[in-house]
Amino acid sequence: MDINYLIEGPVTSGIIASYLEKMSADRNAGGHSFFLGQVRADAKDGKTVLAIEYSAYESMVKAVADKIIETVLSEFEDLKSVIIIHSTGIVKAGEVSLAVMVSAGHRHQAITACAKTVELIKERLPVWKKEIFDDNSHIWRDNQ
Amino acid sequence: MDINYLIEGPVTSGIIASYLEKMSADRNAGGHSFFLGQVRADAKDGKTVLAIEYSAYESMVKAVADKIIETVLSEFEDLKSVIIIHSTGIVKAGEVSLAVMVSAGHRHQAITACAKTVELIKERLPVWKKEIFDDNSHIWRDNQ
Amino acid sequence: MEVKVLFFGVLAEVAGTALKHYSDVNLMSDLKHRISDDFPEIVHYNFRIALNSQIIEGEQELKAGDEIAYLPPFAGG
Amino acid sequence: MEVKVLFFGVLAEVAGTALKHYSDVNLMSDLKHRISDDFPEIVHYNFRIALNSQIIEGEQELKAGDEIAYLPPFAGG
Repeated sequence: MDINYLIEGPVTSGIIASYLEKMSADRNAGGHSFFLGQVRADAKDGKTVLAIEYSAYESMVKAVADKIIETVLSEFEDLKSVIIIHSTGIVKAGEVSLAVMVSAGHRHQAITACAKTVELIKERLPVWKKEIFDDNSHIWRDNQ
Repeated sequence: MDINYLIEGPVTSGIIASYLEKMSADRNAGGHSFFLGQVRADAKDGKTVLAIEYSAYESMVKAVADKIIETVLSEFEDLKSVIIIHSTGIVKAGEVSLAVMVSAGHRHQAITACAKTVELIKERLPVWKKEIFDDNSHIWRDNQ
Repeated sequence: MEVKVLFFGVLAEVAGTALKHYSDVNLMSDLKHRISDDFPEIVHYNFRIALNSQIIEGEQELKAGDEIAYLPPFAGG
Repeated sequence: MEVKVLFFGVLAEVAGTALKHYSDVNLMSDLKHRISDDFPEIVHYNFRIALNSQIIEGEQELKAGDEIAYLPPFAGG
């Protein structure tokens, strides 16, 4: 199961576990750093976020994510793998919508490269989110 | 299934997935940062690491890990949970021996607190490792 | 000749469509005027424009089959 | 009165045991001398000492049932 950056619906714990097994298969990897972004049941003005609906510009996501991975691999020479998975469609509060999974020979590069990848995704990945509230209203949110 | 810091044998992908589900159940969590330390098949002097045998001073591990979690929770006010699991006994190359899993409302604290917890573990947790090579020899290694 | 214009995020809502084709347009500046005429609300929003998946600024010549995208601020993660 | 001494990591290998009991010892300094006499190799190793799971330095009075641990440099993770 290889996900080419985008997946319809949440990134489940089963998907994470399956990627961890793949990454562990590299016996020269000494550490994996994962960031998993989750939809929060934020309360605002007396209403609560039930879910986020994500939309993406798919061809551009592929180009941008390829470039992010290339950037990170060239900055950190100890990396073994960099995985990016982002949801499209509905992801409910309490579900994961973004997984960044990085393996390296040693922990510092795994941790730093994972954090950097997350920041580049927030800044550059052409994805949009619509927060859906429990009164059926919605708000488009951005990362600024 | 609650692991009180130490587990006999590797930290499997199933254990990680099960903790992720627990942590996701907090619908005010917005990000999870995981660090997973894995046994590397390092080659040295013509021989290769097959496995590490970990031993721990169990009562002190509990006291130290309690204190590490208390320290991190007091430094980062946005944290929802901090999980530490370390293996004892044999963990083969390609298997995970340490899991640090941190949830927070927002990504920066999850990532920074996870990295800090890993450093405190390396510095303070009373655990020892014996690298076992493919010629049956072994070396005691430390974190200095 | 015809180009394809995609609207994403809140701009798809504002335009009332995610996709519209425009014919007989050779310059990005002309296309932007036609889009602003069709969807006057759009000018009140913050956006960037991509041409064939690459963000561009300023004037561009267009050719048949080009894909132009109106991109609100990103919100991944 | 008796205390319990634990040896961890490489020190268990050096001592040839992970556990040894000592009787009639009231001060940490006396206990350390007896351990060094029993396991002379140990002095060549780098270690810290814990009393009842707390790392200590310098002199300490001991009481029955105390648990002393010889700890090589940590290697978790």
